[in-house]
Amino acid sequence: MNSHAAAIVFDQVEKDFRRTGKVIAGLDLEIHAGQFVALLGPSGSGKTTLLRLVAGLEQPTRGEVRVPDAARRNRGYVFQEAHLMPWRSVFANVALPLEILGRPREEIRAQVETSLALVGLESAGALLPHALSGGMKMRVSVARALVSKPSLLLLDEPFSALDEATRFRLATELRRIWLAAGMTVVFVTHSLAEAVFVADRAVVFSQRPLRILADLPIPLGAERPDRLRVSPAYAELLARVYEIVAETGDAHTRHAT
Amino acid sequence: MNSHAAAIVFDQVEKDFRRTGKVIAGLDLEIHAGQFVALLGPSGSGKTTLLRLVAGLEQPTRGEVRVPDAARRNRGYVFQEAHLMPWRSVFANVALPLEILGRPREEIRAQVETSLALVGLESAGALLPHALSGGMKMRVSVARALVSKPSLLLLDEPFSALDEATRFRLATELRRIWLAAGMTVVFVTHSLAEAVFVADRAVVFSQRPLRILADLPIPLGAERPDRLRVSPAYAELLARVYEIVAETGDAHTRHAT
Amino acid sequence: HGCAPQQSERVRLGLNWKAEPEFGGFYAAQVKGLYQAHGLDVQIIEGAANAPVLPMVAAGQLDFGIATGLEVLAARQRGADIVALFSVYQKSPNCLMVRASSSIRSIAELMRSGYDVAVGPGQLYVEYLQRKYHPVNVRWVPYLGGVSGLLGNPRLAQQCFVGSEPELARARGVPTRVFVVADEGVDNISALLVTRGQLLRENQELVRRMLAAIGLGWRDYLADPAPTHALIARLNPAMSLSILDTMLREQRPFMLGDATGFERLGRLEPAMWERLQGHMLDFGSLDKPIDLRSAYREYP
Amino acid sequence: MISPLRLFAPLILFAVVVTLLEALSQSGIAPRYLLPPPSEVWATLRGDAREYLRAATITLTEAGLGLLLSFLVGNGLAILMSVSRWLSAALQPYAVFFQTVPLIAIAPLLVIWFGYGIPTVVVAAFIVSVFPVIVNTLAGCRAVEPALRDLFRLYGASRFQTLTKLTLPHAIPNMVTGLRIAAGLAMIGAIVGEFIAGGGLGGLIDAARTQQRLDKVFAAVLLASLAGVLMVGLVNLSARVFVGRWREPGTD
Amino acid sequence: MISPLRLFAPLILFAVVVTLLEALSQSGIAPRYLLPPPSEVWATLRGDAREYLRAATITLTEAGLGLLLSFLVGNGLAILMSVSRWLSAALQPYAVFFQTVPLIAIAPLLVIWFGYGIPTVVVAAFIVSVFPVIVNTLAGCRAVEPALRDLFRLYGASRFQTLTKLTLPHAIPNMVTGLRIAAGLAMIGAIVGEFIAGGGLGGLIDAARTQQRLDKVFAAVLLASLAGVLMVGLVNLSARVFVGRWREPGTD
Ligand SMILES: Nc1ncnc2c1ncn2[C@@H]1O[C@H](COP(=O)(O)OP(=O)(O)OP(=O)(O)O)[C@@H](O)[C@H]1O
Ligand SMILES: Nc1ncnc2c1ncn2[C@@H]1O[C@H](COP(=O)(O)OP(=O)(O)OP(=O)(O)O)[C@@H](O)[C@H]1O
Ligand SMILES: [Mg+2]
Ligand SMILES: [Mg+2]
Repeated sequence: MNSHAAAIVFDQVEKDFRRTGKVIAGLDLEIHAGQFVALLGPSGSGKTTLLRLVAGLEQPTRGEVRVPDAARRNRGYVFQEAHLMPWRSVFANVALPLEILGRPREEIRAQVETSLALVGLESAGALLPHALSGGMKMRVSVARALVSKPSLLLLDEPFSALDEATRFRLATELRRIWLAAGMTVVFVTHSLAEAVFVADRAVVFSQRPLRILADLPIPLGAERPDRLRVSPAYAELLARVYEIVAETGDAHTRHAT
Repeated sequence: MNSHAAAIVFDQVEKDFRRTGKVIAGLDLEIHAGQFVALLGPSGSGKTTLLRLVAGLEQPTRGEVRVPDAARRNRGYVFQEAHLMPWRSVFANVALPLEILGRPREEIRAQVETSLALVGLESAGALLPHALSGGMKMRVSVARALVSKPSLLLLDEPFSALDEATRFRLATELRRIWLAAGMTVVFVTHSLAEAVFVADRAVVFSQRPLRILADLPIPLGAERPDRLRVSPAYAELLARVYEIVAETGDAHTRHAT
Repeated sequence: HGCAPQQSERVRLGLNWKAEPEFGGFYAAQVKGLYQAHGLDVQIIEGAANAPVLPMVAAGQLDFGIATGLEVLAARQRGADIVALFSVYQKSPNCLMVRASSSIRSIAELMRSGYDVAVGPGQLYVEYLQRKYHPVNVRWVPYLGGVSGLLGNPRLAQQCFVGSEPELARARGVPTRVFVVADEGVDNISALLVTRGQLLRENQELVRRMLAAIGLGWRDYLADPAPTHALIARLNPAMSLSILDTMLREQRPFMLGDATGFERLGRLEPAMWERLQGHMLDFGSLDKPIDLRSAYREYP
Repeated sequence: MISPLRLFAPLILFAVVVTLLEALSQSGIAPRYLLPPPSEVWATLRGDAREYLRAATITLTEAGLGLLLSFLVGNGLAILMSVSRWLSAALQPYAVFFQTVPLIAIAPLLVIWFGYGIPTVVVAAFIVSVFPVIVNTLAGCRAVEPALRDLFRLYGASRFQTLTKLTLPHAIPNMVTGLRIAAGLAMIGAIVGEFIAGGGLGGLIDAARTQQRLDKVFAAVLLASLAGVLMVGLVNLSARVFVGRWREPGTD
Repeated sequence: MISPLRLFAPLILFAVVVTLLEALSQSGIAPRYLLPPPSEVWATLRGDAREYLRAATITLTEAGLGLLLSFLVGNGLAILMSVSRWLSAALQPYAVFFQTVPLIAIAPLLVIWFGYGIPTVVVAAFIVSVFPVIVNTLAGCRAVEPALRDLFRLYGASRFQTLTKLTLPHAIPNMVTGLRIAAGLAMIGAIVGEFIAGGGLGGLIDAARTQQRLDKVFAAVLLASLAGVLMVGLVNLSARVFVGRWREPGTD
């Protein structure tokens, strides 16, 4: 991999936690600007920690995480749990990033409405979070991350609380937005099928301490129409990815048990 | 459906919420003692509400939910979010149900250890919840629900925060425990594949207000060995279920958008 | 200063307690228009239990105030320029009292009685009696106001003011025996009109007029208290007219001394100050002697 | 649903307590010079109703102003302390000093600075009531969910934005708890202030106490407590209006 | 990391304040009869060190016992109130009454019931400090996450189990906040109690006050505040030991 000016770079990154010890050991990883990367790995391997390192919410114990300024300026983050503000309505929760950026009222209203419609919650704007179902909360959280049209979008299992239909629809939307806006997307998911369908590159991690097991390009083209999911190309690639993961992941599956 | 002495029965159940209106409308449903039922439905359709009605955490606005005494006595519930007690260690969190039931110390230690090993967290017992990853929290929550060997087990998307390997392994374990102990299991999931693999019956719900779209028996036998997942019988059944859901769910997909 | 008398000068007089016969003359001068006649517009400010009158006078927030001799000397030693001008009492009406049914006949007996003696903070005579009698089984306890201590406990003596607390107790069905502390040879100066030295130096004329009005006020009050008592009862609803009359009747000899007329009214003399300073030096309330002559101005 | 309970439960208890006190008093078990029978207190209160009401109004006003000061200054300080560790460490002991200094001991200073009358009393009410506001608001500000803090960091929110959009809204329930305590304390502070500066219910209590008019003392104390209950009630009401909305998730 | 800051920040501020006061006093801007210069207070304190220390020990003990009582009774009441809505509605106004009643007004009652000396002072400290404990613990008990309540209902936990395993552990941070406030109040309650029952720093203040010995008053006040800071510090320390573990998730 040749270095790229506007890339997110992990340079020999290690991360230790006081109580639980080493989570990431000597990680080298480069994510190019405008890339759509899916991260996969067993539960507890360190995916969330990695995203937090990119976001600057966590500092590496050793090594360095370089994030280009452009990406640093406007970020969106979907936490693994929804983390809504209980005293704000759905609308106001989604509006928060724009409020912080000091956008005018009218613009906020328009953007929030667009964003809520995107996740299928256009009629839930007035509700308080405690009246939402689990999946609805996560969708609000996704809407909040998209509303500011970020140049770097970090998603931590954003769709895992959703039914397959909704999940599929949202993944398609996400890809469409990415195509239009050209931001960098780092997407943690547990679904290989989803990763292959939506991303251009899938990085598969090992159990703790996190290492890269496989780093696969996904050459399925820029446009990913719905029917791609029933196409032979997709099925073939998915089968190959499964295979690779099964091979390399042998050790990890044993670990996870 | 003929009434059964030891069945959980929904009799013309309606549920309205003050702010969000009708969630369940005239639902009739019967779950036999010892059955393993999977519930499927779009996000926000009322699956969690239904589980809470069974658990007695919510009262129906109209109609009646009858739960046999046997099932009422010892219940396990995996909430959609982990809901651990932040001041208790992983071990102590899992021990809670047994403490409440007043079991002796030695028994508690043994059961908790078994339960933690089951979800692959045997070495995390001393950690506090804030040091866990999202998936680890959910696994603790599953361990907590299993530890008291409940006769009625309610699971609300217990595995959605987990990677596919762990998810598959835990589903297999769950089926094994069910076979051995013979409790009633009600299992909300978003994965049709998982539902078909693990349950004896799959109930597919519509978008709000919740109605039954399909109620399918899954005649794949009591034992579900790993290789079932690659068997033609399984693939065929899954395909049929997909078809039914797609057909009946046409309306709901439109709704969910 | 030679300002015309028709322009009344505003003056603030701060009491150290609510309206009572103790301040009768000051109110009488108001009732009878004597202040006005002397070109003064006097505002009398009732005090509270913890009102800090002396610092207020020293700091110029009050022009005149009421304080005890002990307070005046202590304040002067702390550098507050306070000067006493007029003494309401010629003999301190501070007393100790026990129930009439008690066998105690004197302070000397009380000091050997095993009673609790309830006395407020800073009473000069506590130390004096300690030294005089060396009581071994008497416990000095805080005085909580009123007479509830005495009513509740037959083996309790408490501080009192002539004509005040004994009447309260009697009204509650418990007659008392009263011992005047001054008769033991220790005497605070109980109610002094004070001002700050600066005012005295810079506005002699004002002080003169004030004292003139007050002198007349007290004479008037002692001759005909009824109109003043009506005012006091209105200001201090805890008081009734009959209680006020009784209090004045009992306190009159303490105000006028042994004299038959008004000749000793308000009098301030070196002897009483020297005695007081002697006690205070003895008991550690004063570190060293102070210049007594600047602590008061002789009256009349 | 709550309203009648809120009203009747204390009233029933009130009736019980009053009856008990009356019986104790009339039977002579509790001597009248220590505990006047409620009937007598009531008679006194009715007899001088206008005077008591006027005094109570003054005291209530002073306590209310003191509470307002505590609200403003206390929350202001708490916010500063929540933002800066240095300030927090430096100020905390002085806040305790403020809390522990007996008003009586600094009475001369108060009266010199603020004069006789209302200002001194307001300051007294403030001094006594500000500490709970500081401590509770500070605790609330510090208990913000770390994930939400992360969210604000992520969007590069300014300190001021984090404060107004996250910390303060989150601290509101704690603030209410602090104010609830401060309301009662402001009342007692006002009364003690009146022991120093005169006037109001404190002045009435002061005068009546030494005259052994316990009926008057208790009439005033009763009014003071009612005023205190009123103030706490107002705090609760504002809490219901501003906070109840999202802090009572069990209501639906 | 925190320790030196905790120590030095207030000390630096202390030095600033003392220097300022001294300058004010020596320059004559603040007259000595209003605000004794710190040097004089210090001289007084050193001169009578043993007496002051003895008095402070007594007051601290009384305040400590009062605080302990508040801890026990206040938490007990709060727990009862958190369990029963009726009790809560009925008791709340009386808790406010307790808070607003001036100690001086019920001083004779206290002395009759508890005698002169330590018990009365302890009770005074208790009366003044119990309300914040009740209010804060109650708020903590009521703020339990509904999902965790559901969990306990689900397993058929008894009221007692829910209390000891859920409500109380959850309320601990609020309890600490309440105790922090109560610690300062207990100190002031003890001093006012000593105005009533004699002894300790309150007795010293009371006596020195009438003699205009403000140096003595401030020496005693200073010690009282130090004792207050000490008590609050102890509360904080226990908090760190018992609560810090899970309420400071930002530390890792
Ligand atoms: N704040 C923390 N303190 C200590 N240990 C932590 C902390 N956060 C995470 N860990 C540990 O780091 C490891 C990786 O956690 P992380 O949340 O990154 O996993 P993950 O890959 O996101 O897992 P999942 O898929 O379950 O969300 C876990 O073993 C966890 O116990
Ligand atoms: N406490 C509540 N108050 C008001 N409305 C509620 C409440 N709980 C749930 N709802 C509403 O009821 C509907 C169903 O919620 P429920 O949580 O049962 O959905 P679900 O099927 O579990 O969805 P998901 O798959 O997203 O978890 C939602 O539209 C939600 O807004
Ligand atoms: Mg994670
Ligand atoms: Mg749900």
